[in-house]
Amino acid sequence: MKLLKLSRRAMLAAGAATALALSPLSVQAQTPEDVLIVGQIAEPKALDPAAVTAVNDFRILMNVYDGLVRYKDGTLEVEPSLATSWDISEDGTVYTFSLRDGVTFHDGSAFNADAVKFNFDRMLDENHPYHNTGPFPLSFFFSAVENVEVVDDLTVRFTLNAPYAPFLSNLAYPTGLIVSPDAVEQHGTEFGRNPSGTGAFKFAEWRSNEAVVIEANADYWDGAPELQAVVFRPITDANTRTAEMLAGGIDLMVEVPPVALSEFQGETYTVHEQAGPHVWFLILNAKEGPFADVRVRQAANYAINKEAIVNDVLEGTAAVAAGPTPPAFAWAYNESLEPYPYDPDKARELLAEAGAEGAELTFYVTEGGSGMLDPVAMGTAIQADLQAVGLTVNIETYEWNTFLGEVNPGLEGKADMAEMAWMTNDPDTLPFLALRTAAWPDQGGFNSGYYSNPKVDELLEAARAATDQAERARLYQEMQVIVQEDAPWVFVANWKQNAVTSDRVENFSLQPSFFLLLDDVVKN
Amino acid sequence: MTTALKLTGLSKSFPVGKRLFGPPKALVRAVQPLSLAVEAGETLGIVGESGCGKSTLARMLVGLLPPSSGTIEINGEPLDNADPAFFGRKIQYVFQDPISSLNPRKTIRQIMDAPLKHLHNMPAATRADRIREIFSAVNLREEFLDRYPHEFSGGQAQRIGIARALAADARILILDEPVSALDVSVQAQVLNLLADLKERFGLTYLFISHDLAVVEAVSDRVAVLYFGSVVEVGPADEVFAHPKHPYTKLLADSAPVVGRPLTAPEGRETELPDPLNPPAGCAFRARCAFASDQCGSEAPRLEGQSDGVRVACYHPIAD
Amino acid sequence: MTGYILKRLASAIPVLFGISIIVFVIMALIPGDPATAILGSYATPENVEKLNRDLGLDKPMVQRYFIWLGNMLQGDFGRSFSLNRAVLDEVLDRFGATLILAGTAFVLCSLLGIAAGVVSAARQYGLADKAITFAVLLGISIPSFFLGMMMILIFAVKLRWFPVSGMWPIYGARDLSALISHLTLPALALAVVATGVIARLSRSAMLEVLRQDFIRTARAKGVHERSVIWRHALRAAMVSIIPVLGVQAGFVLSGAVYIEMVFQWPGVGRMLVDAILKRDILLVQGGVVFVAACYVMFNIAVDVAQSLLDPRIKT
Amino acid sequence: MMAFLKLLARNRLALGGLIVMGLVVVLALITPLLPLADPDVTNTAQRFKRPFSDGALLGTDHLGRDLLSRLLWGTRLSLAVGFAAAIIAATLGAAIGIIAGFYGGRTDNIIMRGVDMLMAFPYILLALAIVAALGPGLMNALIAVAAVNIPFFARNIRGITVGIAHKEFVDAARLSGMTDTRIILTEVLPNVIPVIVIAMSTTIGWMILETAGLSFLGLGSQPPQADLGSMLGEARSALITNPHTSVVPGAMILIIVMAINLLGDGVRDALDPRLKSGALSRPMPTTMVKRTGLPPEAKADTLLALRGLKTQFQVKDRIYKAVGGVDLQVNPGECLGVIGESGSGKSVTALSIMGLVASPPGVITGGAVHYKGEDLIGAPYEKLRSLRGDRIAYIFQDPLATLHPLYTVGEQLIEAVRAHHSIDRSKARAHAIDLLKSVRIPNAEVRIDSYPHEMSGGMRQRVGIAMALANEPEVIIADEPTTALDVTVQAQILSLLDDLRRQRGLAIIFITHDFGVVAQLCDRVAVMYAGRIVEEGPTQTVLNAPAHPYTSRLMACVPELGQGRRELAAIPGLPPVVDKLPEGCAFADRCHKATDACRQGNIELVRHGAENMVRCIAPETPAQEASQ
Repeated sequence: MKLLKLSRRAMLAAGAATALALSPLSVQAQTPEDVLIVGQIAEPKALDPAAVTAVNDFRILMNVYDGLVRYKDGTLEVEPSLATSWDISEDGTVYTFSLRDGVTFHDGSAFNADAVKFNFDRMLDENHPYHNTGPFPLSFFFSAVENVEVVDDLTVRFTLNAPYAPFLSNLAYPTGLIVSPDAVEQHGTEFGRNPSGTGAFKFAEWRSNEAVVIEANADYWDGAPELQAVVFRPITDANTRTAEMLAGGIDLMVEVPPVALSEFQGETYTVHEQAGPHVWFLILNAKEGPFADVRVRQAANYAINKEAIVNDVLEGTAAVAAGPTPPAFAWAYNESLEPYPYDPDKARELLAEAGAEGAELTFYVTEGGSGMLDPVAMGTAIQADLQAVGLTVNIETYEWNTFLGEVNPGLEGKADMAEMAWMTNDPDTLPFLALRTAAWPDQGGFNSGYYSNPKVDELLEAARAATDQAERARLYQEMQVIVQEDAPWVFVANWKQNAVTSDRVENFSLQPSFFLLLDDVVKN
Repeated sequence: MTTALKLTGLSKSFPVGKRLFGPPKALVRAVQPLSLAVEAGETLGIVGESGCGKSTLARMLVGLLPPSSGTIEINGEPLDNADPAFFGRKIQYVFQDPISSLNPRKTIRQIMDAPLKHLHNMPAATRADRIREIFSAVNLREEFLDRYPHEFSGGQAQRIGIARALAADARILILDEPVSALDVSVQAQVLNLLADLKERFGLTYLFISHDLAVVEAVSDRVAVLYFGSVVEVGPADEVFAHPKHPYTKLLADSAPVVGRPLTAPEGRETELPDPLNPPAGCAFRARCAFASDQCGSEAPRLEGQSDGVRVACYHPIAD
Repeated sequence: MTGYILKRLASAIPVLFGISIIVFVIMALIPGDPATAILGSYATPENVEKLNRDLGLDKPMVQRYFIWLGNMLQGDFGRSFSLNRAVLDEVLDRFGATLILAGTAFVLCSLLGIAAGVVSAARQYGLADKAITFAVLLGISIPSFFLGMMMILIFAVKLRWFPVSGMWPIYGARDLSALISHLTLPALALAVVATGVIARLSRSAMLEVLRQDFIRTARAKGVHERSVIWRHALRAAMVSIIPVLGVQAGFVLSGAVYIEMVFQWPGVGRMLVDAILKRDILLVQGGVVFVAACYVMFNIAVDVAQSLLDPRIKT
Repeated sequence: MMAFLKLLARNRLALGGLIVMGLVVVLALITPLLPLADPDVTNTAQRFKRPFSDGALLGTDHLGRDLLSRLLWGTRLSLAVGFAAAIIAATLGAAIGIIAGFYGGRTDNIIMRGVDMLMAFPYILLALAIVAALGPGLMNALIAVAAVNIPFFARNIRGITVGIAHKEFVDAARLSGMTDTRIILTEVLPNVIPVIVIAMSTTIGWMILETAGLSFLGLGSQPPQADLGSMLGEARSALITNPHTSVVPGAMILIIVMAINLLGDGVRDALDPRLKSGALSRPMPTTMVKRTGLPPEAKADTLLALRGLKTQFQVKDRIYKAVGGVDLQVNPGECLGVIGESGSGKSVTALSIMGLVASPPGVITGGAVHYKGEDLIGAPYEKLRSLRGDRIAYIFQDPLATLHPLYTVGEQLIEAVRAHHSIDRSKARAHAIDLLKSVRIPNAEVRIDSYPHEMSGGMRQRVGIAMALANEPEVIIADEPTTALDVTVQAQILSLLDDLRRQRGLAIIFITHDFGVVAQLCDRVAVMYAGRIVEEGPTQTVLNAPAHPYTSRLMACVPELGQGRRELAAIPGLPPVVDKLPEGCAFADRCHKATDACRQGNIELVRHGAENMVRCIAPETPAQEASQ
């Protein structure tokens, strides 16, 4: 009896609550002034720059931390940041940095040479007391560093074990961002949730799966930011992210799904676009199966209608890729390279020559992943194109991490082709890790398709040791020609990263590095 | 005369409050250790009210329930509990609810086939003959064989149940309230059929009922069950004419009879004893007008009286 | 009653133990390993192997299980690598959100479902019955994620009555009205299917009960029909409805996974899906054991409620 | 089978479901034959074409593939997966459930604990984990969906099996020498299959939804293969810009699942034996009344009088004339016995008085019930309600079933009082205790808080009587109140009723099948056969000199104690079924003295002797004039 009475009352209450909630009074308030709300694609893993790998996390980190150097606005060239200047020894193995004076971390501790040494030792020295705050998956960026010395309070010296041209560029990468040693000592493994840097914004709050809030650092050495605060909201579902943007719940949205771009054509929104150092390609198994024959690999490059993929599937959010190096590395890119044209007849011809008509291929596709654009749709479109020239393609889709677990150890015995995308900060990284003979999976590299060309190996080694940028550029450009001809991959697309801002946001621009730099952004 | 069925110290307890491991919390004695013998060719009536343990007893006799203690002998041979086929050929059971004892999804023929096939491994042709034979014995038309149980009235269904018991070719039949679900105008049809069959096939019956008049009409001897124990056993006419146990007397006086004035035969507030918490001594003590201190100390044993009646009472009613 | 509750709690122990084994074994069977996931695109087989060793994943399964179990019994659920956080902290953070969402949906579907079922049964074959039956059918036939997507499109994007996603406003007061406005759409989307199931069940349970003799007795006593339906019949019907509520609670909890994804609700269901996909083994194991334990406790509560309602159940 | 389809077709919604489902299945089957575009050919230039555009009836998807074609191929796949998953889950789940339910004990315990464990997981996580372990793919999604549903089937089927395993026919099979395996296969399984089919038909829709859910998460079919879930998943990112790509598969899922559910409901209803008899409808608060012609006039001076009462059960196209024109009357302090065998219509007569015959299917089609001259048939509900339990009270047969199991007897007694008198609870409680005392329940102050199941049958029936007495009624209608009781208890109850009647001047209508009871309790008796009264008169006269052959022969059948072992009398044949009553005397076929005249026309109930009435053209005893 009691139960019934109770439930009747509860029902009334619930009804009233529902009625209240349903009344259109609760129209959403606009987002507050001077607080920029950013729709992110995922929850950050941690706010420890040494521990993360995802662009998503970098977007926050770049605003909280500074590195010794940074990319010049709108380019991928380095300029001073926490280091005001540097010297490189003749042989390219000793780098000496002069540090900026008077910079403090958000926690109040001072930035100095000791802090720099702490940062790199933490990552590189297995015996460092805070090495256990890792793992540090990208520490190999600095694997050339032999040791870090404190010369004086504001001078620090890096000694490399061999000349390593990408070193400065790597320092500008988030992995090279400088964290507060005090904060690491204080929080230990929890540092990733209690970050402290020297950047334009201070970490304020992290509400699990709701928001990461950073607030303006009034004492920023490069001038206090315009915004009071930035809120990063993880919204994994692209559709929900779009809906939030349309409903006014966020001010800035990155990685707009191509199909949704048309929604943001009006006055109220600004669509930003920026080509970056990204290449989307198909790894072809050059060790066995039909793709062992270079003609079949070239045929695949001819058969796939990249124009259609880039313009239709990706709605123009990418450009057709010509070779292994993205054009964003302007100085290293070979302008004379022309992409493989869409020529199914040529493809059929080549297949006939190679006797590979009707071959059956296994194609690894991922469901999504960092920089993978729209991998299922693209994979399906590619499958259809290859089908059209007489290749039977069976798709197997995998979740991203599983996918990496399948692809990185090599395709041998499993698949003929796999999707892959890389975003790098230096023209060296991708070819060095994924095209050299010494980078076959069994030797710890990412050359999952077993491509091997001694000439390419030689060019890459030489480029890495060269300290002169013009010389490096020449070597890379030569490499690109050879690789394009050898077609170890199908070169598909270079992503033009996009973002949408509402009309209240000003002074926002995307960077070729794909980082999100918000210190100059204004919100009205 | 030979003893067709002999029970020695047969009892059954049910656990109450089962646990996943370990012994149960308590045991309920549904049937106290009891010993009975049924002679070949006789009908032993077992009378008792609900909860007296008569159905539990019956189910033990046909092997549907394993006894907690005691033995069952048929024609001098102890029964092996393990093999239902062996059991089934010796002793059969007629259920109280004729409809629910027939599988609603089988034809009567399939139901009749089962004992012939599984107990006697009879080939199909012989089975058909045998079924025809049995059906004519129970006055059922052969066309019924291909119908389903729900198409029959209670009386017809009970005949089918009897026919199935006969098919097993057992000499002993346990009849568990075979007519209590039937209307009075039909019950006689079934009872008379049972009498015929007994005559024809030389069967031995154990006839269980709560209805004294019915038991009297069919039994040679009768056993009265109260709270899991036999309180009185003896020739039917003797037991009903001169009940010795006060409970038997109460039963006999309670049945409404045309012409007898309506009186409450006992105090109106009595209740049956609680099986979970059985009283010490005679279970009937609380309802009994003759109860003495002796009745409260120890349960009386079944003891023989002059006229072949045995009764478990310290103060049997004298004639 | 206390004894009964203790007994039921004790009987939950082997169930929880079994659950921990099942989840451990399934996670062990899932291909792909945390090391690959931690190292991201730059995972080389060599690094993977080293990291697995560091994480203690090279030990035999049985040993790993007992280490994990032992730690868990001491309250240490391990550390999630994908979130770089203690599993228990994260689970507790997230579970509250799921509880609010699933709890509201559960209350909603129980009340609406039972009320609809009772009305439907009381007006059997009437207009109300037909309308409810149809609505209920529609409800149980629509994929909840699809419904959620449509709701966002209509009520949040087009009409702007409700926020699109999240549980709290990003800035501004985190008060009840803010919660209600964030909660309404996801809770409704989540409740729809279960409401349908409960309504159907309540209807048939009521029809079953209404044919019972004691209903005739109540009518013969001259009890008002309203009281016959809502007091006599519903109470008796609750005996068969309550266990279904228990099962439906599980479905609501499961359905919350989709709804949390669509509405970006910071709940534990979405966390677990992400964790499974990321092979964040400790997070999955800890989270699932926690959720399952809560569900088992909830079911014990259901049993207790049942025993309070039905005096025939031996306690 | 035909009957099944007919039943199914009777349910219009189910028929609709069947037709839609049939269309969908046919479409799915003939999909390969239809002139459709290749579902996998992409044409990215033609992407997101709206429905009804040239060459693409339902438009195209994000890769320019024809949506109609993908929809049909996808439906084909989704249906196949849903069915397959349902069949796998049902088969394995049923097997587990049957084994657990049949063997019981520890086997059951262990299996069900395992099932509990699986059910404690949020199923979607379990499914996800299984797919994650097996790898994505529609086949694996199917396995996962089937696997997570096994526990639900197992639990459901176990419950049913436990019920069946304790049925007598299983015992009978065991006595027929069958082994356990054979019993499971031939006795249990056939009875469980309808339940499995029902469970399956209601879960296929659910399975399709779940598989769609997994596909939606990208764990289902592999591209380019279309199934409905993956179509929805792929279309999700374009929901806002191109909603049609989501709506098309979403609507298809909705249509299919709805049709399946409608059909499933229909199948369930058609397979449910209770529905076949039309019994699964709720009884209304009062019996339906469809009287033709004018109701008979009231007799002024009687307390309660039935005049030509006719009650029927209308089940589908059959009409069971349960009560075929009954006249009865009772006055204060009088006890009228109504005797008859099962199916004679005596209970229906009793229930018709206050409109308590379950309706549907019961309908009162004629006659009148006059209470103090006022006709109760067709009276407004509120009028009937105010009399029920207040002026005219009932006592029913099985006191366990007729008392509410979840309320204490006190609450039920108090309610009986408070339904008619607004007195406060404490007074009502005191009154209830008095009532319990008046029916001689020992320790009433404590017993009042007992639940019915805590009492013995006799005690419960006393509560039933107390409840009937609660408002000091004028008439008590007792419908076989002692039939379910032991003889010793019956004797107590009867004497109690007799005392109450004498003390309070109650009028009692006592329904029974036991002559002994009538003889001891009743002043007058009416004998019913096939829905009509065949003889009525003072108890002594009727019992001593029964005039109707049925009465005399029935009495002869009753065994009486003290006559020793003997052959009992029986009446050959069976009572007629009341939907096919013969013309003339309904007893004629079983009567030893029936003549042709007995089988013609309507035989009236006529005066026989001074106080008796008989419906026979050749009564057993000559009519004797009452000696004044």
